[in-house]
Amino acid sequence: MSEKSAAIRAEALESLLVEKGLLDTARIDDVLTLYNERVGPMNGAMLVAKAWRDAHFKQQLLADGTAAIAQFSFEGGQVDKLVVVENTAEVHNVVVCTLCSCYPWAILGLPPKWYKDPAYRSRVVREPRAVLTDFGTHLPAEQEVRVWDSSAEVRYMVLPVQPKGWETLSEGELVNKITRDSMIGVEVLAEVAE
Amino acid sequence: MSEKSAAIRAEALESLLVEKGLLDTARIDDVLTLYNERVGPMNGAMLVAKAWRDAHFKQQLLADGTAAIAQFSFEGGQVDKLVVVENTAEVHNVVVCTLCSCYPWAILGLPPKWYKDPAYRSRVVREPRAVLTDFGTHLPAEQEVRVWDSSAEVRYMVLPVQPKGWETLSEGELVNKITRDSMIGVEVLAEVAE
Amino acid sequence: MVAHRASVAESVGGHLDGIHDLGGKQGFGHVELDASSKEGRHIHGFNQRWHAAVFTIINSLFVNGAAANTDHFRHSVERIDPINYLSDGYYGRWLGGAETMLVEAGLLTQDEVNSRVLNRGYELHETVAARPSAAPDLFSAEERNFQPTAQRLVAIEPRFGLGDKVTARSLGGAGHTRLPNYVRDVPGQVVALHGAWVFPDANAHGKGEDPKHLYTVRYQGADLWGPNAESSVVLNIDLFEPYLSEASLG
Amino acid sequence: MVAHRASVAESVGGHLDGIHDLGGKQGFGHVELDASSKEGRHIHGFNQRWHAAVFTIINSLFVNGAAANTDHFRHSVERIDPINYLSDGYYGRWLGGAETMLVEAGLLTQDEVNSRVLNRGYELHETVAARPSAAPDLFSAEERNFQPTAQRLVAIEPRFGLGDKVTARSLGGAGHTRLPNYVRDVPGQVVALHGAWVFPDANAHGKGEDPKHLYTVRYQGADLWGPNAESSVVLNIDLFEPYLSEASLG
Repeated sequence: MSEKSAAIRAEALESLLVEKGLLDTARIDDVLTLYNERVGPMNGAMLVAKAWRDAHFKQQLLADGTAAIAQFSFEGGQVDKLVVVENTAEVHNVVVCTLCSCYPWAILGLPPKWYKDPAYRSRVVREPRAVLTDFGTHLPAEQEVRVWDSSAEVRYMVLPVQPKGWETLSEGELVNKITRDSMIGVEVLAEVAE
Repeated sequence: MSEKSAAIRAEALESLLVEKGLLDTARIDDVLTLYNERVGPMNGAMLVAKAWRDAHFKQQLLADGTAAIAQFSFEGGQVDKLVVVENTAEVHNVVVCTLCSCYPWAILGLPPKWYKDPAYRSRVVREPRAVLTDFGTHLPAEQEVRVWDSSAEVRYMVLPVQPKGWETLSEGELVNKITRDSMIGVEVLAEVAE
Repeated sequence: MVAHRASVAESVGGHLDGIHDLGGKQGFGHVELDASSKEGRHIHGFNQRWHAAVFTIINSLFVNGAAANTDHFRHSVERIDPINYLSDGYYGRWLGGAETMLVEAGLLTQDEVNSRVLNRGYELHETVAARPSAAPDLFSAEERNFQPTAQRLVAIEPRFGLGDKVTARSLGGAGHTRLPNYVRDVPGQVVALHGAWVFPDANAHGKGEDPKHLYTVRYQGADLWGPNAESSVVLNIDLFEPYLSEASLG
Repeated sequence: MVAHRASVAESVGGHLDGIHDLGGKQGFGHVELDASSKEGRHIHGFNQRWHAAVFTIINSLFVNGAAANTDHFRHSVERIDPINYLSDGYYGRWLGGAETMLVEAGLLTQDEVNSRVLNRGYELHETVAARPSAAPDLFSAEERNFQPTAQRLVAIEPRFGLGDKVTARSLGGAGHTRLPNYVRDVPGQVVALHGAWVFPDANAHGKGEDPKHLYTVRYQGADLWGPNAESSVVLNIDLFEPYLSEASLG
């Protein structure tokens, strides 16, 4: 099915459901607004920034992610259980869902297209080091790679390593620098602030 | 790729190869003639008919199929080793190639389309009884089903059960009644001659 | 072809071993990055209005009763034709799943959908992902009350503990499961216990929530992919207790 | 798109676990019979002239040296894009494999093929199955001397005998193999010895014929497909000795 045909088919289904009173078009606008404005990787970035600046919060986030984020009332989809895994010099973590495209929506927003494509889903469990090079990410051979396949309702987020030179930035400044891909685990944040 | 595009692409390749002297168009006509006229299931049917009428040949065919068919100089592709498996009241055999579409060309000709399609290749190793019902073939629960997956260069042919009432037919008459599908093992020959 | 495809009997497959089970499969090429990865986190949200429409339609399924639960919905996506599954993209797959569920629940008929898409210029040669089953109604109206797939309290103690060696085996049959092929029959080790959760293999098929203990199981790359595996790679995956047995020795 | 696709590095996959490994996969629907099955044996031969053209082109590859051997050719078919593999049909897959081999052998360039198909009215939106690799030249000119993949005499005795219990395990890596996924890690029993044969896993990759003993191994349906398998089904498959080890107990 081409993109054009898929769009026609989606709109046809929408019109039928609206006519039958099974769907309210206004809800589509709500969904657009919600994910375009309020739900996105800035939420995860805020958690990371806070963890880097607040040792107690970091400890909470790693010990029980679900409890640690309860205070923020994130919208955008349930995260029944959040597990945050920490990158270190010894260990690099990367997240996937091989069976579908499970992803911590409330924390990171909508998943990128590549996260949902067969290339990433098939290959990152088998050759994570090679796949990361597709993202320009080259890991040292001695660093252990831990892949997390989100096969149940537990959702995973990566706590990236804070680059040298970022220690003096405020949480607000950090939120603008922490990328979505670093929280999925396919990117290592640049050591030099732009 | 649509059927039309595939035909264009095949003809484009053909024309390039002919121009470069890497292919002779006359060979395509030879291939058409060979498989349309001389190589086909009538060769396998001849073996089956002979086995039904000649107990010594049948014993040879089941003990060493390769040696038993050497006398016939079949054309149409190598059969390095032929194994003939016999259907009985207790055992029904069926042949597949899950990895590609290996098939005893010299004995049965070109494989049917369904033999090469994903539906048959994926499913007959897992649910042979159910798949055989797609062919209208219903096996008794007490009959063992033996599936042969042609994963190397050994090629398999099924020796079907001779239906009651066919005992008086000549080998020549039988050849016209023995179907290709019965020699792949997806069909049980009808007990009543038409 | 817009015409509804032949229905698929239960024996043809739920999709325990369907095309969606992509882990470890080869041949899908390199990851194709989009602008959101090239230009950082500032690009997010929907690229196309129809993506948001499909997203909203999916949400509506849990309200109007077409989808009984998330597992039921996921299973509808797994049942789309393999070629469409690979070609249609994420929102295209969701669209196929939505159409399947709406037709199976009797909220729309396939004829209605077909006429409407043709009216709107759908091209006849395009294949259709949705394949509603001939006998789909696993769920009664009462059962179509959406409950989030989630943790549940159970009285039964977990069978395995931290550090236990386990092997996952397929439960067989045809249907939804969250046990991918690539970890089956390979020894792993329990590294986390998550309590009991709704069991997708039951919940997707109207057999109730049947909560089961959930574990994170860790596998060594070389155990999964053989001697040529990348070095120093471990794979963590969340698996339900019924998939697991004590790892056999050796 | 007619433009040649991105080349696929070796690490992206040969196709040990490619889309072609269809045994036991679910979701492909019912078998669609054609006239030759409905009307008996009298229909045979080629339906289309272009099928015969592709068939002849394939034969020519072994003469002009583009294909070194059958295993090398089979591997070229396994490397076509998964969507094309499922969509293009048998002769379409062969066509993709032929194009890959001709380009990789340097007998044609991708540009030549692209211009020619466009001249002949090929539609731009059609995907292309062939994906010649960037570094394909595993075979020297001398090695591209076609030898049928076949039985060879070897001095080494077979490791297993009739009745032995064996388990097949993946050799890992990326490349051609004749060990399908569905029998891996499941215990079976040797029921026939076939002598030594050219080993496809080596021969496809320019590593010589390396003949290995070949066995027919028998599996019980329930061992392969679990407790819900069809009753009284056995599966026989021909497996090369390097795949096999003594079955572990239990």
